Amino acid sequence: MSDHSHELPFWKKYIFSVDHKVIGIQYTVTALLFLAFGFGLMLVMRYQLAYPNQPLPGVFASVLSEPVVGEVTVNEATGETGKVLTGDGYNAFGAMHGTIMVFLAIVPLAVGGFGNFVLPLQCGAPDMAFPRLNMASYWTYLCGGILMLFGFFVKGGAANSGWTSYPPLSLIATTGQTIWLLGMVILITSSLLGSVNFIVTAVQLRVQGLSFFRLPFFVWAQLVTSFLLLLAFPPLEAAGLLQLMDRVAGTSFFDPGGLIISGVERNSAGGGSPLLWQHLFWFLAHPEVYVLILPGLGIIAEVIANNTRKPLWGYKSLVYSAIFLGFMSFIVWAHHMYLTGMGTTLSTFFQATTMIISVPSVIILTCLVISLWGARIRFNTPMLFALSFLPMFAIGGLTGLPLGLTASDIHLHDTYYVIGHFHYVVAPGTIFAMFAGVYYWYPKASGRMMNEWLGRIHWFGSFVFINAVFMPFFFLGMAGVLRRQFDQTETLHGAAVQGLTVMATWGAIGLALAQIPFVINFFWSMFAGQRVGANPWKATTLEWTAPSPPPHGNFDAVPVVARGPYEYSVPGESEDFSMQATA
Amino acid sequence: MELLAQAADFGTYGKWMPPNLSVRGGAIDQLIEILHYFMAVLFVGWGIFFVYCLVRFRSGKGGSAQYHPVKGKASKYAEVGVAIFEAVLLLGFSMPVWGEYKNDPPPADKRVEVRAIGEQFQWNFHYPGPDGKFGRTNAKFIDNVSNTIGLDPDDPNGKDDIQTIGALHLPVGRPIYVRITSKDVIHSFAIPTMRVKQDAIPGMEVPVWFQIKEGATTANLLKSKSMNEDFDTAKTNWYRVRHLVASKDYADKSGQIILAEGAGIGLSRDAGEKKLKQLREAGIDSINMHPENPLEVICAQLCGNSHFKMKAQLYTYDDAGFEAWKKSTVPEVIEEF
Amino acid sequence: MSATVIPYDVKPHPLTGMYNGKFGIWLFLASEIMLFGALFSTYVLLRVGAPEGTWPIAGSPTTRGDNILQVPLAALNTAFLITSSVTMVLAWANLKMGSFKKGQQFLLVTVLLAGAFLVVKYFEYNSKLHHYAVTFNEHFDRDGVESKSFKGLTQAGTEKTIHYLWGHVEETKKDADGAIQSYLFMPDHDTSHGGEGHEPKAVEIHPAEIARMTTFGPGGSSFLGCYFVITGLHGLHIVGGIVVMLWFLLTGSKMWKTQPDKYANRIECTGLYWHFVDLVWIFLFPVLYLL
Amino acid sequence: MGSSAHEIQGHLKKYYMVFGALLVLTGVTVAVAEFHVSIGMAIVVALFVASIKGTLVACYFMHLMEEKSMLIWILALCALFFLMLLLVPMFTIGEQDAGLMERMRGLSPN
Ligand code: HEA
Ligand code: HEA
Ligand code: CUA
Ligand SMILES: [Cu+2]
Repeated sequence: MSDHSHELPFWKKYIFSVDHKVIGIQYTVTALLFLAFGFGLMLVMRYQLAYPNQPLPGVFASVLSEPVVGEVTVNEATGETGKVLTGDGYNAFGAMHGTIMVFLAIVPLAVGGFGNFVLPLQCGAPDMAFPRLNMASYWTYLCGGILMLFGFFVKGGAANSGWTSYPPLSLIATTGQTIWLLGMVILITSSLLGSVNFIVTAVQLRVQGLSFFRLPFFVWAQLVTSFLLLLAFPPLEAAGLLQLMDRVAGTSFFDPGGLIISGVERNSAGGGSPLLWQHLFWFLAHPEVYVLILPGLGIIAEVIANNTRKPLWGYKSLVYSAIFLGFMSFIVWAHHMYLTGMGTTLSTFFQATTMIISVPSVIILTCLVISLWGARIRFNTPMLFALSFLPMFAIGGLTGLPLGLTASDIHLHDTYYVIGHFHYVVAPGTIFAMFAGVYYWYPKASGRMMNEWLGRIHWFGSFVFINAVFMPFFFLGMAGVLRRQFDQTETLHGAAVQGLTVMATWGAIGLALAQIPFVINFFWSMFAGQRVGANPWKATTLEWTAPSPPPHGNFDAVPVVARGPYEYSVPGESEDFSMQATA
Repeated sequence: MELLAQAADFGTYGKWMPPNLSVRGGAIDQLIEILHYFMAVLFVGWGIFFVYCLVRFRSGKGGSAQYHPVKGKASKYAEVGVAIFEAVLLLGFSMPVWGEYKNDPPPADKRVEVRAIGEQFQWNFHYPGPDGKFGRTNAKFIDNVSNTIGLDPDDPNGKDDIQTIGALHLPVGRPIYVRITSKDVIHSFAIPTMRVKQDAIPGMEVPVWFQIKEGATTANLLKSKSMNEDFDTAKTNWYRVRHLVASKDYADKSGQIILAEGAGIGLSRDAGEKKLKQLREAGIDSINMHPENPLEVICAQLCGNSHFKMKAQLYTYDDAGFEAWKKSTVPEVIEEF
Repeated sequence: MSATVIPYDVKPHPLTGMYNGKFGIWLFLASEIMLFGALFSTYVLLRVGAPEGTWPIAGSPTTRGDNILQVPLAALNTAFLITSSVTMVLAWANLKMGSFKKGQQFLLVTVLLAGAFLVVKYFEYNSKLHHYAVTFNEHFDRDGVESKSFKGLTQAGTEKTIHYLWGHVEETKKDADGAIQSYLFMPDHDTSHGGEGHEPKAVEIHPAEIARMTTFGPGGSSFLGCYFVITGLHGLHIVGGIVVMLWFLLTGSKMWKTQPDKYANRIECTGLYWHFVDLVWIFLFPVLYLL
Repeated sequence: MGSSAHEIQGHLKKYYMVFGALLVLTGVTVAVAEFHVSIGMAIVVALFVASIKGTLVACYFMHLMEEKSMLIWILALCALFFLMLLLVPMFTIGEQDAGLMERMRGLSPN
């Protein structure tokens, strides 16, 4: 079956490959690089936040050249010339950090990377349903990503109206915004192609015996995610087109008319609505946040089941909760818009849906934690990340509640409390899930284990420092410190809690250092990691039936499924795991 | 004297939430606090279970894992409990507060009305003047120095209107009704100490209303002990110092004044640090300071490169003081047209 | 190409009743519904919120699109698309019945009809892009040509008068530096005052008198913005369809020889897409032109 | 659906009939619009007719009638979200007491 693949020339095998595993790895590596880059942007910003108007320290200062941050300024107090981030530079970095992290790092990593690599294997499929489409979606993603980065090099710098790009600010922003919009349209196209492929694969390519309720939770999570991408992204694509037209073709979809920009009236027909953008944006962006978390939850479920050596508790409720979560996520979007002047009727609706949507999350977390009861927990690196995910996600999720209620949102909206809330879900939440996934499936992808001790150091450092970064944010937010502030000491209440900001910055620096063992481990293990067979973790799902790494076409013989996904420690069996595949 | 006593407990910056000086703000704080207790209970309860499992079921102990799922209704109760509690918070706390925030505006004859117009990067305020009527405005009259809101000089209603830039003057103890809009991009009118926040959206005008607590006048706040207690030593870092003025002059040994009463300190961190060092060298490590002005209106929506410093000073007065302020602002600017 | 054999590539899956490609295209169409849905939503929201007298463009006597759009052309285009949908389905039916030649012929007709649609669209766009609306600062009266005006209400209830003229530019006069001195403007034949109206006469307009001057292009008003963006995106879909159909016309015989079922399936998928494009137009036509 | 050649032969007539119906309905919409009925009426008629046409295309040309329920559910979901997207922004207009689209040219407070 797989003989042919050996004859493929290098570029066909590794560059323009149609093999879902290669594409998955391409996605993973590209996305990790974007993740590191997005973090780099944030380190520069954090330095400015902790030490406002101070010249940036060596490495960063020399990397940043003029088109990137605007200008080299003279420090007023010291007279020293140095590279100081400018207000526009800060905003550009912030907007790009958000965009890169969400659209270029986490989603491609979680869906493009893990989804691509693992989903067909777990379904017992030889490949994705449309291999060439799959390749196309990777390359579209890469083009969109690179285009996005070009924004840094145009006059005025990259998009600087926040990742939310609210008009009219974004209408009068630099050319970088146009590039941002083009980039988004391309990225959305890529993820649409991807999601069609995922759904068809998960529905049609399951092997014999693999009924829906025998699918690993990971596949379910990916399936729901794909539906979210499929149905929520197009409105943003439409909105992106409209904003593009507003910027280049003189239309005024988001321009109410008569704007006085620095004393000059903007020439436009008017009649547009700035709030329309917000509706279209959040119609995507709320489902999008579940796109960020669901694949993570999927990975966590796999790792926990494997390392507790027992079936997941409440598999069916997990599945139903994920589906319900997916559905509800389409009807809560306006909770990001409470303070735009929303009246009582609509806000009641959206508060209610927001409260309702927290219930399935509670159920999911409950199931995962009860799964620990009666287990025999193996504390290896993937499991450490998975276990720390749970309380971190809980903190992130719980702090969503005060934001979901209008009254408390009045004080907390647009403060660091929001930043704290969602970073707890995406950083120690999703990123940790991604790390767990990398450590867990690395042996499948490469045939070699990652080093366990480096992994533990990585975990410990990340866990400590990531909390040092994000915990202060809640207190900052409570104190009323706003987000997207170039220098919080400008305001009285901000100045009073600057110490917390300094702490978060040092946390971020520590977090960066804590990644060094990971990077070393990642590359070093490729050549020197311990070689392993098909099933090093003694796991049950189908991907562990295929050889490591699986050849083109995946399975030596088409598997047949006889069991549910998490049959661990079945009484009476000789081993503590019973594989899904018979034969 | 009584007022001063009151002024003593207006709260401090930097501790949990900023001081709450509005009558309705307490309800918001209360909700936030209840929520956090609720969250803490959930998190701790859940955490205890979690840690217990980690310890008790670690693999080192041997034996095999338990295949059959644990039975028990605890999780069901917890989930239902969470749902019910959320419903209570929503119906019992959030909605009433929001309803009050949105539904019954104070009657027109009782309230002090003012328009707040956002602009990159300043807040413009527009008072109706003694006749209680706002003058017409139009873009073509906008002048960036004397008439930022474009008040129509020919409109009789506008003759007595008052415009201010970057300074909002309000009376305490009376309902205040702010009509919020913007000239260019979206801003957000926010006064953390009043627990008020509302986006300022071009093409729309959205009102908010609130009432400042009796006694919370700027004059009292400056005297308030607790409001300033965070700021009272030179050991405090420069970030705090930056917004403070000394309450008397400080000189070094040679008699040179280092820190003068009424002077703000430095723009940058270095300048602040330098001053502090000088003070310490002069043997002064405890000084009394108070904020230059304790209340600020800020902008909570990203609106461009100077968004972070788009703010206005909020001055609060008792009734007499407010009248005096109004008198002092003879709308000369308008007369000039 | 690839050594792997993908299940249900040609045969329908028992659960969904569809082969992979068909299921895929349907999912894609679902996302397209949301795409056009968002645009329709934009249209409705802007229209509902439009101040009086500004929809479709400042100065329209009523709020209907046909004030400025040509219904007969659009009706013709509707007919083209509907017909092309039939020929498309017939192309597939003939392939299914084993007749490659007839199938290809119907496909060709479909492409031609799609082309005709685009040609009509070209004329429509062109006439809009050369038609102007001028809004004056004040009432305008020169050489017997008078601006029209209407009193609109903003939603906040303030009254506002707008003085305007519609027409086209005969000539643009510039000075030595290339700055525009004046326009020789030919107002539209005036039919609003009962029947024959005045004979139009060209008039000179100076930039200083103009508050805003635009073509009936996308920047002309929010209606025109919607019109151009939605029909433009729809037009792009048509172009995409044409490309795909041409591809199958040119390369079809090769696949037909080896895998006739797969070829018929591909045409079916193309057809599904094409019918969707038709369906969008079926809604666009009344919404933009008739309401 | 993977229907046999014979079955398809039978469908052909149906396709022509639908074609005829579509043309007639197009005529109807245009004709109704010519009468310049009230806007409310026009919207109802135009959208009603368009929906019939759309349904015909979907059911017959796109064979939706013969598809299994799974697809129908997906499309229904899609339709539901579409409606939300259409209606919610409109409600926000209704809820705002100041006009959403007031043009700033007037900047007017009154
Ligand atoms: C992965 C991403 C992610 C996730 C999962 C969530 C989840 C939630 N989010 Fe969050 N959110 C974001 C990402 C995310 N969010 C982002 C990026 C923003 C900001 C965007 C921007 O403005 O730039 C944001 C902003 C945001 C706002 C807007 C705030 C504002 O701007 O003012 C609101 C308001 O309602 C909100 C609410 C919620 C709620 C209620 C949940 C709920 O789903 C959470 C549910 C979870 C729990 C409730 C915890 C789980 C359970 C336990 C702890 C178990 C304990 C109990 C027992 C076992 C009994 N979020
Ligand atoms: C998925 C989304 C995501 C993620 C993961 C993160 C991760 C982080 N974010 Fe960010 N953030 C956003 C999404 C995200 N963020 C968004 C949407 C905004 C709002 C933007 C706006 O206002 O418009 C924001 C804003 C934001 C702010 C507020 C800025 C402001 O308002 O002015 C801050 C401040 O500290 C911050 C910090 C951080 C930090 C320290 C991390 C860290 O957790 C990062 C940790 C990263 C790593 C640990 C990377 C490790 C990986 C490697 C080292 C790769 C190795 C490579 C190979 C092996 C090849 N983020
Ligand atoms: Cu104005 Cu921020
Ligand atoms: Cu949300």
